Amino acid sequence: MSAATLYGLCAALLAALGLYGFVVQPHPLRKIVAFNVFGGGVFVVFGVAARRGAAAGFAADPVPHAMVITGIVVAFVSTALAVALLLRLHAETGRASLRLDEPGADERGDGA
Amino acid sequence: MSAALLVATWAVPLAMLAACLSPALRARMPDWLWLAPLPGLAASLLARGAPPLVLDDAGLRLTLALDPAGATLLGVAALLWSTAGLYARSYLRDDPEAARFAEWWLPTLAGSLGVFVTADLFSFYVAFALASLPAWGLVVHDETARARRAGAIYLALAVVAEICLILAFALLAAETPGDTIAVRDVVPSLASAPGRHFTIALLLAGFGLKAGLVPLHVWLPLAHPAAPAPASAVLSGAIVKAGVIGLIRFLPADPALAGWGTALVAGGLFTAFYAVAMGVTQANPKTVLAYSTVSQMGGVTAILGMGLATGDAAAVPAAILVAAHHVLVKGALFLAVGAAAVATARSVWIRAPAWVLSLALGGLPLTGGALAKLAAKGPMGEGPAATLAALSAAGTTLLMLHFLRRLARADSGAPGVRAPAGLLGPWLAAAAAALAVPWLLGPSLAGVGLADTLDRAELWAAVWPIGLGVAGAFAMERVAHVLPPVPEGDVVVFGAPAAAAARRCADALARADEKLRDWPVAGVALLTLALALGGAMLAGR
Amino acid sequence: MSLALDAFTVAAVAAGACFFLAGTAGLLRFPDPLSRLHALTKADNLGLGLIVLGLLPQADGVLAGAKLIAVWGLAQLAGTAVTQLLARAARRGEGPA
Amino acid sequence: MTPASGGTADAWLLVLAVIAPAACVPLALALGERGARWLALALAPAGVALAAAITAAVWRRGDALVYVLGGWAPPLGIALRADGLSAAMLLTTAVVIGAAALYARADLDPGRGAPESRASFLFWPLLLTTWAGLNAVFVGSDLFHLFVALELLTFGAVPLVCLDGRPATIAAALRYLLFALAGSLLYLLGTGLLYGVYGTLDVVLLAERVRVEPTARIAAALMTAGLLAKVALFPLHLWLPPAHAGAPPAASAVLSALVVKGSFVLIVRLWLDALPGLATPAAAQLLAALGAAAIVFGSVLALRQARLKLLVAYSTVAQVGYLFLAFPLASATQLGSAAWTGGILQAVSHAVAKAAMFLSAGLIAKALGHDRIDGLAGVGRALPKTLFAFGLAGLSLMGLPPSGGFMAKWLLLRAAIDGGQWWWALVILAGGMFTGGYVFRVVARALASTGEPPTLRSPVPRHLEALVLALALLSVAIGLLPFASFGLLQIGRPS
Amino acid sequence: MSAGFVLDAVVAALLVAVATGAIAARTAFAAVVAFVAYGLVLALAWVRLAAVDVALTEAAVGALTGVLLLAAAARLRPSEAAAESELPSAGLRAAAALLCAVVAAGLAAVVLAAAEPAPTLAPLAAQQLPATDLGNPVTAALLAWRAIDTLLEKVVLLAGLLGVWSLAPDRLWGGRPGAALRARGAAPRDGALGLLARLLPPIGIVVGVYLVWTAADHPGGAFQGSTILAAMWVLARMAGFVDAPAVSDRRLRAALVAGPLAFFAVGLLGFAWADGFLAYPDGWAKPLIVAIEVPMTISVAATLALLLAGPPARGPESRG
Repeated sequence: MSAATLYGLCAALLAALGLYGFVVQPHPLRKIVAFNVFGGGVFVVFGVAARRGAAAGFAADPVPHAMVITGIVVAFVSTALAVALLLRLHAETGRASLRLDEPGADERGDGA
Repeated sequence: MSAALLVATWAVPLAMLAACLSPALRARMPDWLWLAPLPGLAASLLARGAPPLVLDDAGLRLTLALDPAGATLLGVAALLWSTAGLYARSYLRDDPEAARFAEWWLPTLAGSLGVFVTADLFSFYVAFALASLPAWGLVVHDETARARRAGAIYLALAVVAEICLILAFALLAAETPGDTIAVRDVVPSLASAPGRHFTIALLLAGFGLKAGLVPLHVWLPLAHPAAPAPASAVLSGAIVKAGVIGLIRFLPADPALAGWGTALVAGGLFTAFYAVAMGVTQANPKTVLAYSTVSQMGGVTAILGMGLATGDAAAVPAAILVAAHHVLVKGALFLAVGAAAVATARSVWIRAPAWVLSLALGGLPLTGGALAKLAAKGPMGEGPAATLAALSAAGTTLLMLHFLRRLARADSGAPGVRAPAGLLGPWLAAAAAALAVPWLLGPSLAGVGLADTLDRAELWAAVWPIGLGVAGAFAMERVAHVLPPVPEGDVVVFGAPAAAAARRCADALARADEKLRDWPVAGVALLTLALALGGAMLAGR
Repeated sequence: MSLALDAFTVAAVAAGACFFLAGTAGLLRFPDPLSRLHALTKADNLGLGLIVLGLLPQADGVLAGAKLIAVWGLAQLAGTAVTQLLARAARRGEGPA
Repeated sequence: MTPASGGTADAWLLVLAVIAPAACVPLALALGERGARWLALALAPAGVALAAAITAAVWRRGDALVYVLGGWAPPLGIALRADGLSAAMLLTTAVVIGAAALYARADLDPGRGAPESRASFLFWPLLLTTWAGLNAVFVGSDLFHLFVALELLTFGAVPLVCLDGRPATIAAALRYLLFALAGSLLYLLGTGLLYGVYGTLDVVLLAERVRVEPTARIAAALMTAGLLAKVALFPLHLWLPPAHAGAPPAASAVLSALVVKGSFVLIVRLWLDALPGLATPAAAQLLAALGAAAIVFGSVLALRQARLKLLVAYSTVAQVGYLFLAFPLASATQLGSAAWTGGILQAVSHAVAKAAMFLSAGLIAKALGHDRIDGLAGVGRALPKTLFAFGLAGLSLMGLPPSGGFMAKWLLLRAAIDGGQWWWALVILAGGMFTGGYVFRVVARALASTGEPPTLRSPVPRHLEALVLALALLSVAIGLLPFASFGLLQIGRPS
Repeated sequence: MSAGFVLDAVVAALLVAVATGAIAARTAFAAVVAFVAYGLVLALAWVRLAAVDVALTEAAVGALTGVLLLAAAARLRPSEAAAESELPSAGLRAAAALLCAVVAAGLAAVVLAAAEPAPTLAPLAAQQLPATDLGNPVTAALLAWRAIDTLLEKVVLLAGLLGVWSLAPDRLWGGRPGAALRARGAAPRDGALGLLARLLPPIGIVVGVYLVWTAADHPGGAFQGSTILAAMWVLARMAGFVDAPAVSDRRLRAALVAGPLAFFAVGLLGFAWADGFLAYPDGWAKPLIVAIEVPMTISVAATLALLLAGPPARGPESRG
């Protein structure tokens, strides 16, 4: 089994772990962490593709690397925005939950 | 010229509706309602048989045309709309919401006249929808609880009709080569189409709802009484004819469909008698009139059915004549009820014409009714259908006498109060038209005239049902008190449990939705969906 | 000569590894934050220090050696500061007790 | 044509379509509130003209426009590609965004000389971001580039949801963001798998190289599922109603009309352009079944809402369902093209109609100070034009002729009948009836006459009423386009 | 079984272990700590996958994400108990676990089914690299071949920042970000943190600039460099040496948009000067790319730092 395959299997596990936490963990912060774990797994999938594409004197196909770098940046921005939303929600309501409020329950009915 | 009239028939009312966006014009609009149908009237006189106006000839063939049948109904309908508009002008004089009434009146008018001049699926469908849906605003105008209920039921059934029709139209178009949707291109293919029975059933459901065939008649006895008098007049007189013209336009006279013809005859005659039976139990004169409309439409349907069954070309003109007569008579009588409500019903100006018109509906000699019945005799043939048709005339007489009795009771109770000229004038005009117009139409349309009705045999044939009806009326006097009271719209009572069941389903859906919008459930759903898609893809091919 | 250097490397790195092992064990087993930090710092300073020391002979060129020492220095700097912060936090009863 | 051959004439317009709004984001940030507003309002008409020019170019050419960025041909480089679908969506987007901008100018006006304030400044760069994201999605032709475009879209849309800062809307935005992110990652995962097998993500090259094999199908499934989460197709609609109902009206219009369509267009790209032949009938039926469920659930829930904006939001859940009925019909019938035309026409006409609905709902809510449906009595008299616009848009959603919605549903109906899949026909019609139900509920309530007209908390600018009415009329007018013009939507489709 | 493979196996196992920790940890804080470790191991994995550029990015961004999440975890600790009560039912958890297992199995199957030789763009990249005047193919991909992605990514960064800012209370708009990053407790200026914040930034700035400068030919890049610069600022901010600028500050906004605008400008220049948008005229690729990189470094560093600092929480004039 080649190293690439090994990391490929690893990526599969990471993605699944992340997905599981994303679905099951109730606290939004935990979901955000899970999202990043999931993301790591997804990026490794690209990394594996790149590694297997080693050729022409390059140890790996550079194009997926560029994609992953872009992806990591996007993931970071997502995390930052999500955390900011979560902190504001917590500051406003004292709770950090995605539990469904009855639509409009805590709204003053004024469709501003 | 004629093309312009065909367009103006429906465009002018819509333009007047658009004008309502300006508050100033909106306030004046009720006074001008009577002008809106005049282009239609002109079209019926000048554009009859003119070359059709076709857009996109190669493809869809959107068509405006006016065949003789359409022209006749268009003419009488426009006449009624105009008189009713004039009537509404003074009827709504001190109604704060008169302008709103006008805003619903105009689109309904556009649709009601539009169905007669549109000759392709799309524009006919648009016109039919216009004739149906905005009328809701007329029904609920008084904003009483009764009006709201009637309006809701009316709208629900109207939408069902729309759906039946659009599906039927889609089937028609699908079975026609090319993407033409002109009626005359798509209808002939119906007789031979594989799914024709389904299509025809949908068409009957759609048009039957509008024309009030039992058991689809529920909405008439609810909506017509609830609406203001002028609205009831056009609803019961003109708008139901959208169903009639639909049946005429979309059921090709083809031997393959003879079975459907027989079914129509049976359904029509049953409707005719059933409506009488229900009508005589009603107290409100407007409700009685509504049931009479149901009964009359049953008669018209039966005639059309005979035409379909026997392939007798005379059936359509006869049905048109009967329908045209009904447009004017029924419209006029609703106006009479409105006038009676504000004045004393004993006023001779209301009573005398009302008597004549009521009996005319039963075929009183020297009235247009006699002519219409005569025209219908040919197509109805000799068999049991003919007998039943004759008997239905007796039933009509019975029902109309009941109406006259109820009308006499419906009295403002203020003796000596005379109805304002603004109401009396239009009512008398409509009554006169109801008596005169059939004589003008008869010869050209169905080849029958005054002379034919005066033939002895015909006189007898016309008189005995009336006599029977009168006798029946006296008999009714005796037994009236034992008759069970029937709610307006009889079979509507079966709607209540259905509504409750629907509400329960909706609650269940809402609960399920709340579960599904919980995060973990949605997450699991997302994963499941991904895997299901994967499975579906891997399984395929 | 090189054999001696290699031997030195092996010995030093091994020793460093031991410190890391001990430090990790302490980090996991010690009861309170302060003693855990105590264990950690040992791993940090001595463990890393010994490993760097051991690797120096293997470094090709002075620059590489300098880099190695820089690594150790930076680790020292960060370690000290973070330890201080954690300790302060621990005293105020924050952080993961 | 292969993108490798340096691209086509007029294709530079595609670059502008993406770059113009994107470059205006930093500019707006630098210029501050007044400048940002000016920038957006100036760009709106330019954007419409640009989209029109692209449409004309595609129409003239009769085939897709292709622009190879930087002269680096795919697979190494990236190409932009615009077919009929792109053109139609670009045009719709420009129109709706323009309307939203005009609305927001009046709605978010802080008043003369007021210092820069949060919402009335940030709305503009965020709107531009959304616009850039949408255009990039519509003309993108590289699956990873499309991922970046999708994220751009998300980052524009999410803050718009909670622009008014109420806790409820912040919670809605968080739900939206997290669920959308999950979708993005699933999409990205599939992209990675595809690259691993075919060594390119360019849509055109992929279509040439893709083979019917498990990996490709698993990738397609993951990507589709991820995108469905962003379209909020039932049962993944948990985030949509609160998010779309809570945003400021101008934002709601953009979110409901356009943003969900972005991911839908991507699914179409995936199934038709990038991975042709992978979509099995079973999968198509599955999508359509979910669409049908969306129609039923969304409509019934809309019927039960107590607040106008939530009603409109649930109506989006339902209307999105129609988009997916096209999938099995397109594959099943010789009229497949008609089914696609119907589906895309539905996307376009729903966009315009829903924008009109949300904006009119916004006007009503602003005027009354609330949007409880029970409290709407008298609106018919106070705001006749606005209510009329709402009703007209409703007609289009119902699918009554001669509206665009009617044309769309008529085409789907025809396709369903021709394909012998009559059950979809029934769903389409039932949906129309439900839609009629909830539109009627609002209109009837608003027309009920209270003694005197309701006291308006704030007067409604006449030009806004006119704007909303114009949108509604447009949603009807789409249905009056000659049939031939729908051929545009077929340009660039692999036949 | 080579030593390299053993190392890979260890790294992979560690990855899964820390990931499990990050998902299953008892408290959010523990989860975040595990996640920080995850980031480090992941960087190692990238090195093993011959992706040094990615490794640098991962390490740098991982650090920033760690700071972000740790701060959040500390603030959100009170809300955790309530969240525990929302743990979905065992049935749901089992279903989720099962589904995730199937997903993992599917992905694993794909990995194992991968055909040899794997498709690759490496030869094409090698052939086209000279045309970019660059030595580092990843930089070439980021700034030449797939430059449009990088360009839009910068807009994403800005949009994200705007999104974070949009969460400020209305009355504080135009103000300074909050004290989220300030280390709590007695003024740390003179404490160990102060020491660190005095000694490290000079080194960090040198390293950051070096990463930008070297990116053309060696691993590194504007983003990695600016990440380190941002980290240095965060350090100084924690120690209280610097204050976050007010979001209404014109100079700040100029710094934020300089890079993206330069990028757009160079791209549009291609219309006039070369054959189309984002095309570099022959021989000018490198200078133009530098012309993008330098302002971009400043902009990205500022953006990242402010993303960490969070939305305005104090009026424009308040100090902290």
